[in-house]
Amino acid sequence: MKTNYREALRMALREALASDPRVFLMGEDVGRYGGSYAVSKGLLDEFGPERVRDTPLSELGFVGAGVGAALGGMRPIVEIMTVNFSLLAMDQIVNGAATLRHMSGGQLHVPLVIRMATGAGRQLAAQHSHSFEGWYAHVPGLRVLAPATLSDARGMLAPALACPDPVILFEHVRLYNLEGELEDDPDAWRCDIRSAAVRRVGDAVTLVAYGGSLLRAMEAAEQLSDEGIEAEVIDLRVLRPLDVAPLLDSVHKTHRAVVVDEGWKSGSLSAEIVARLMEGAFYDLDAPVARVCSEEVPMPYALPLEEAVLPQPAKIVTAVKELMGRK
Amino acid sequence: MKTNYREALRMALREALASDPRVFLMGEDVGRYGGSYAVSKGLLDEFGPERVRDTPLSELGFVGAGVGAALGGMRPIVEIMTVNFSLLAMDQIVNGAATLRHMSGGQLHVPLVIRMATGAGRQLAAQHSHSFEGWYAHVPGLRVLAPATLSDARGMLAPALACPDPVILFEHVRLYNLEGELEDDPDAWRCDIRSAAVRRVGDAVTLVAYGGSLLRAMEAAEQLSDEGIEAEVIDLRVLRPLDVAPLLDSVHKTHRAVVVDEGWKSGSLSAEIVARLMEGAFYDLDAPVARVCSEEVPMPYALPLEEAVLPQPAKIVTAVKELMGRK
Amino acid sequence: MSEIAVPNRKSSSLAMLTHMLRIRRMEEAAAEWYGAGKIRGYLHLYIGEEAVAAGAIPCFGEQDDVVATYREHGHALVRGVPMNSIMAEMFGKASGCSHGRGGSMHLFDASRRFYGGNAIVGGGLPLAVGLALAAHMQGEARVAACFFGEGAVAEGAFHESMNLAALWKLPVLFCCENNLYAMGTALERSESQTDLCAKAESYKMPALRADGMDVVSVREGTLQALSRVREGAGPVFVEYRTYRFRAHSMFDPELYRDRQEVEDWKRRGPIHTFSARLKAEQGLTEQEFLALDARVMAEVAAAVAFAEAAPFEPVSTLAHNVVAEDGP
Amino acid sequence: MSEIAVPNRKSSSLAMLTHMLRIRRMEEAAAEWYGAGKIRGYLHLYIGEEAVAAGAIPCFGEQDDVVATYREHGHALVRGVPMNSIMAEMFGKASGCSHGRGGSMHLFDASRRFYGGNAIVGGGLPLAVGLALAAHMQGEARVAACFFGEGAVAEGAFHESMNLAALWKLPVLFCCENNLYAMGTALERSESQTDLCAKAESYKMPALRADGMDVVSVREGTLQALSRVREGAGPVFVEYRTYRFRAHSMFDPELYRDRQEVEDWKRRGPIHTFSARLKAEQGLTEQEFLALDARVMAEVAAAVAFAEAAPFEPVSTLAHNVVAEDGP
Ligand SMILES: Cc1ncc(C[n+]2csc(CCOP(=O)(O)OP(=O)(O)O)c2C)c(N)n1
Ligand SMILES: Cc1ncc(C[n+]2csc(CCOP(=O)(O)OP(=O)(O)O)c2C)c(N)n1
Ligand SMILES: [Mg+2]
Ligand SMILES: [Mg+2]
Repeated sequence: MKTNYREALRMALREALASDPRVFLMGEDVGRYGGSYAVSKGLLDEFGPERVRDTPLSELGFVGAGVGAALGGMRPIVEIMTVNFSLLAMDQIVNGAATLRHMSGGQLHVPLVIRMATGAGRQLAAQHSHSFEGWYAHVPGLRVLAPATLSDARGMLAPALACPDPVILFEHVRLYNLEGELEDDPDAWRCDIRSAAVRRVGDAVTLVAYGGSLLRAMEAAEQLSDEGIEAEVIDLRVLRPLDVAPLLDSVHKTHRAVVVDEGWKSGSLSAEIVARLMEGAFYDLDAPVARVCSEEVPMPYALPLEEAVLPQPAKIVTAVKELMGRK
Repeated sequence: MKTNYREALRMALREALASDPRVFLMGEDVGRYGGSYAVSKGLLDEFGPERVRDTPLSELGFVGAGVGAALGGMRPIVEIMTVNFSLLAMDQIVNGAATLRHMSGGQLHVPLVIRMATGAGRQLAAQHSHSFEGWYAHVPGLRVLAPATLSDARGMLAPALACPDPVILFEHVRLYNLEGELEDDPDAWRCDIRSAAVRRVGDAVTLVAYGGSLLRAMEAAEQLSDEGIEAEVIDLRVLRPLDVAPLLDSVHKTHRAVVVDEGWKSGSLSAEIVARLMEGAFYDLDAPVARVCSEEVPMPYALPLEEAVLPQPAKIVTAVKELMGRK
Repeated sequence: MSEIAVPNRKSSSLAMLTHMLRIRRMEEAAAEWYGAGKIRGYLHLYIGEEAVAAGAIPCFGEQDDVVATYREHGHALVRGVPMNSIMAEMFGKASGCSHGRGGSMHLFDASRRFYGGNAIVGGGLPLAVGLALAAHMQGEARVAACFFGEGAVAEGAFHESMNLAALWKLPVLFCCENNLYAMGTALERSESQTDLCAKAESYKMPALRADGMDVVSVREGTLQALSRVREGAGPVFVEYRTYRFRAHSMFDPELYRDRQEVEDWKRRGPIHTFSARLKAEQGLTEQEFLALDARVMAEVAAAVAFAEAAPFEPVSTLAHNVVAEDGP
Repeated sequence: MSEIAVPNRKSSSLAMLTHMLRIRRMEEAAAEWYGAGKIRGYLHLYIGEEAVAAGAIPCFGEQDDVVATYREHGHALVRGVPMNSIMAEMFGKASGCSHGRGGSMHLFDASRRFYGGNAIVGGGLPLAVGLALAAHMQGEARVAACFFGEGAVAEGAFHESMNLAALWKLPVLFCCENNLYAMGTALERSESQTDLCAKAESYKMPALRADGMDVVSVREGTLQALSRVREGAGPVFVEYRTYRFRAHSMFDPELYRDRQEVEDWKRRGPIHTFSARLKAEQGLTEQEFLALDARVMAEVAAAVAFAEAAPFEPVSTLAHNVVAEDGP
């Protein structure tokens, strides 16, 4: 079926709401407005205002209420409009959801799913464009997902809801309109939330990416291919816990890697990937692992500046060529 | 003069309050209670309740008020009791203080100092013991400091207040009672907030640490010395922007490095240090850079468990020996 | 506070009318250029609510501080930020008031003590408290004016800021622009207590209400509130009842309210009702009105031309203005 | 709500007295063992405030949810968590109610729907709202009882939670333990409006006040509030006026209040006033009282012995209970 990322997310939400009465969706403007990015459009009519629940502007409060509802036996899906706003709720997520199982000696668990939009590319400037996935991926007790394909947009919600731990699901804003083919057979998109995936096979260099950066890495790989360089592209998919085995396997073959990450370079998730490669693949490496990340500035509004901040395919291509000693 | 870390911080606060009428200290219980960790004890009597200002329990509000007061021409020092509570104020710091200069095209600046306690070691469990320094060090627009010596506790505040950017100053809870000698001559502790420092010279391995981990690294270095391994110990001091030159110089000499970080390993600042060494010292390295960090669990209360979580000297020693192929 | 007499000086009335018209025409142009792809990102139009900025902002002096939200074109304009630099900012250009770094949601003008331009709902309230705290500690008489939508009232930041300001008796004027919706969420679906003035009382803060569709009511209410703040009694809360005629942003399909409601409010549109009143009571002629509108349209056209012609900041400057260039 | 008749059934009075004594004696022992270094970290004693937990907690049924703070030994105990497992938790032992992972500030007992044990001031309020939301959506009659100190009222979390609960008419009983201080900060230095019930009204939430030094007043007030919640009208706010006799935590030099104030409140101590009343009105004899106290002391001594003898969780289990063992 021809569809897009947004529709794929909505199908997953609809299925979840239809199949489990404990599931409900809660967040700012998920109902009457149809969702800030129109993901939940139509679901209010289908499931009613109790289960597609508009909240006031109270990120800390309704995320915390999601934690409580999960403790109380529900399976809440909480939407936070944008990762920047999630900072308002960070206490409930990091000090609350992530710790309760441990602090209680394993008595409690928090089967909560938090969805949020992340990333740049729509000229939304310095309070709507960042990528804090790496921060959440730092926190023991959380599981963190970054669906980068239609298939993962469709498939990741179900295992996230089945998981007894809090799961954070990042939807990159540039992906919502991504179009493509989604198999009708559920087996094609049914997935685990444990493993990284090889999205393109190659032997010259390993490109590691996730979320909105996967497309850029794939585009760079195509350009490199034109020049005879076959890149292997790995989509992390799961940002916590990291599945490093496929990365190590790949680097064992390619001996070179470039990590692509839309986070600001210093302290982004890319650093952890580099560290894992240092730890697990040092003797396989023919050259230092390179990183292509966002420039370290709050996101500027103007289009040429925003474009200059982001880890564009051209930068990835350049980084790979430098690594290979080409040009 | 014989003194301790807490006293050194207080001397710096007193000097700042006495020398600049724009400076004031604000936070929960900084006044009548004397400060949660007794850092500001006595300052209320000296400077009065306007300038040593107790706040209600409103982290988001009073940190934001600090940002506004800085915009309005003051030089606020805002104390947040513990880094875990700073998550409540993260929006004002990350979306606010850090972005205003950029979003306004350089018109505004936020000369704000935020002090907070960080780290574990007092059995305060999973909502009072973490280390999120690395998160703040990720944010363009902020400057992040980690005084780990009496001298830096005494010296860092003045340049932080003189700096026109928001500065975050982390005080590790295990350091407050650290005793030692502080020179009477201010030149001995007057310092910059740009550079890392070599705290111990050695040629066998480079240990990189900051804040509460510096002592552990020094202790490990002494133990290693007993076995004939001379470690060079580098104190990062400034977590953003990172001063990597001394690290690269050191590794150029030692060919081996271990990074010590009290943050949970995945995605901690240690990962960024490893990445910088990958980028800048790959061909100098005889072995992969190793990391000794906190175990990835919310901090448990029980003493043996808390001790097992932390990057103890013994673990550092073991990591170094593994790196050197010893034992 | 209903029906307040129109100030007799026709000139001051004309000034208010002019402010409203300038906002309206500037934003109509912005919407057009958004359609043309020259303005991007989020664009939140103030159309319908002009009476609030036009009536309130001129009450504050040069020394006062003004904090606003992402729906702040009108506030910036009335505060004196040149239309050229606002338009250029929306176009993302170097001559914009934030050099193109901010865009529509982040207009700033330090020289006019206009502190933006905050796109975190509720995020400006603590800033205003801090600005007022600075004034208070410096012994200066300035007041911090803080504009925000009724949606922000549900945020913790509102609560903490109201309490801090009231507790410390700081000179803040909390200006709540109640346009009944926060994106698609109607007030009664976001607040158990929809009487917002009743909330102010829970902080022991005086509150009053003005008709946000009537520029004179806005002005009178603001002046009255401001004089109490200037007396040093602490903060005051003002609720302006208003309505936005356009969608929340350019992406909003407006599923949450019906056209009739919008049409009903439009009949109370602040510009046509006030100009009618000026015609009836102060002898404003249709010709004068048209001439004014033509002048405003010309200003807007010039601003667009200016914005179009202006350059972007060069990519080589990308990393500027992140921290101080000269370092610590 | 002053002077309410003591329930005539002596047994129920004795139960309340027993709860208070058990809390008091358990905490006295905790303080002692803190001094001996067996209990570490922060230890927040409830001594002086026992009437609140003893009067309020038994009002709730088994099906109800209870959320508390870091000052929750009393709540846990009255809720039925065995003293052994509370004491062992403070000692950090494996047989503690949180297996030694939580400590004094993080007591949990899922089987008794006791949700701790939250050391983020205000952090428990959204949880209680969520628990009540779950009950509401499941069509179950249970109520979420949420205990918090008056210091939490300044937090944004309080505001957002009160509004959500009132807006959605959820079965939450907000139990505010107003002991006049948040660490060293007196209520009048943290709230512009010190009448906390007035705040509830700003959410259109019914509020009532009980004498937190009088276990009967607490019980009556709680029952009255609870019956309104059970009627389905939404949340209710109860303020218990109380006082802590000890320092905030074991690190507190108590610079912020004078001894006389503490002494004055001690004269209203909930245990000796209530036992005096039982003696005067219900024929409790001194001998009976002493026998009760002796039984309680024996229970405490046994709990300490249990806690001392218990093992720590082995370091090999360190990484357990971070996420589900069997994975997603
Ligand atoms: C903290 C936060 N949450 C959500 C948003 C998304 N958002 C932007 S404007 C808006 C509605 C705000 O409504 P209101 O405060 O009434 O102002 P209005 O837009 O009506 O002027 C929302 C939800 C945001 N910008 N910040
Ligand atoms: C968010 C947060 N800020 C600060 C603290 C530190 N702290 C712990 S208890 C306390 C006082 C709380 O007072 P109150 O709510 O009145 O409860 P009480 O201790 O009087 O029972 C403070 C400031 C904290 N734990 N969490
Ligand atoms: Mg609104
Ligand atoms: Mg209290």
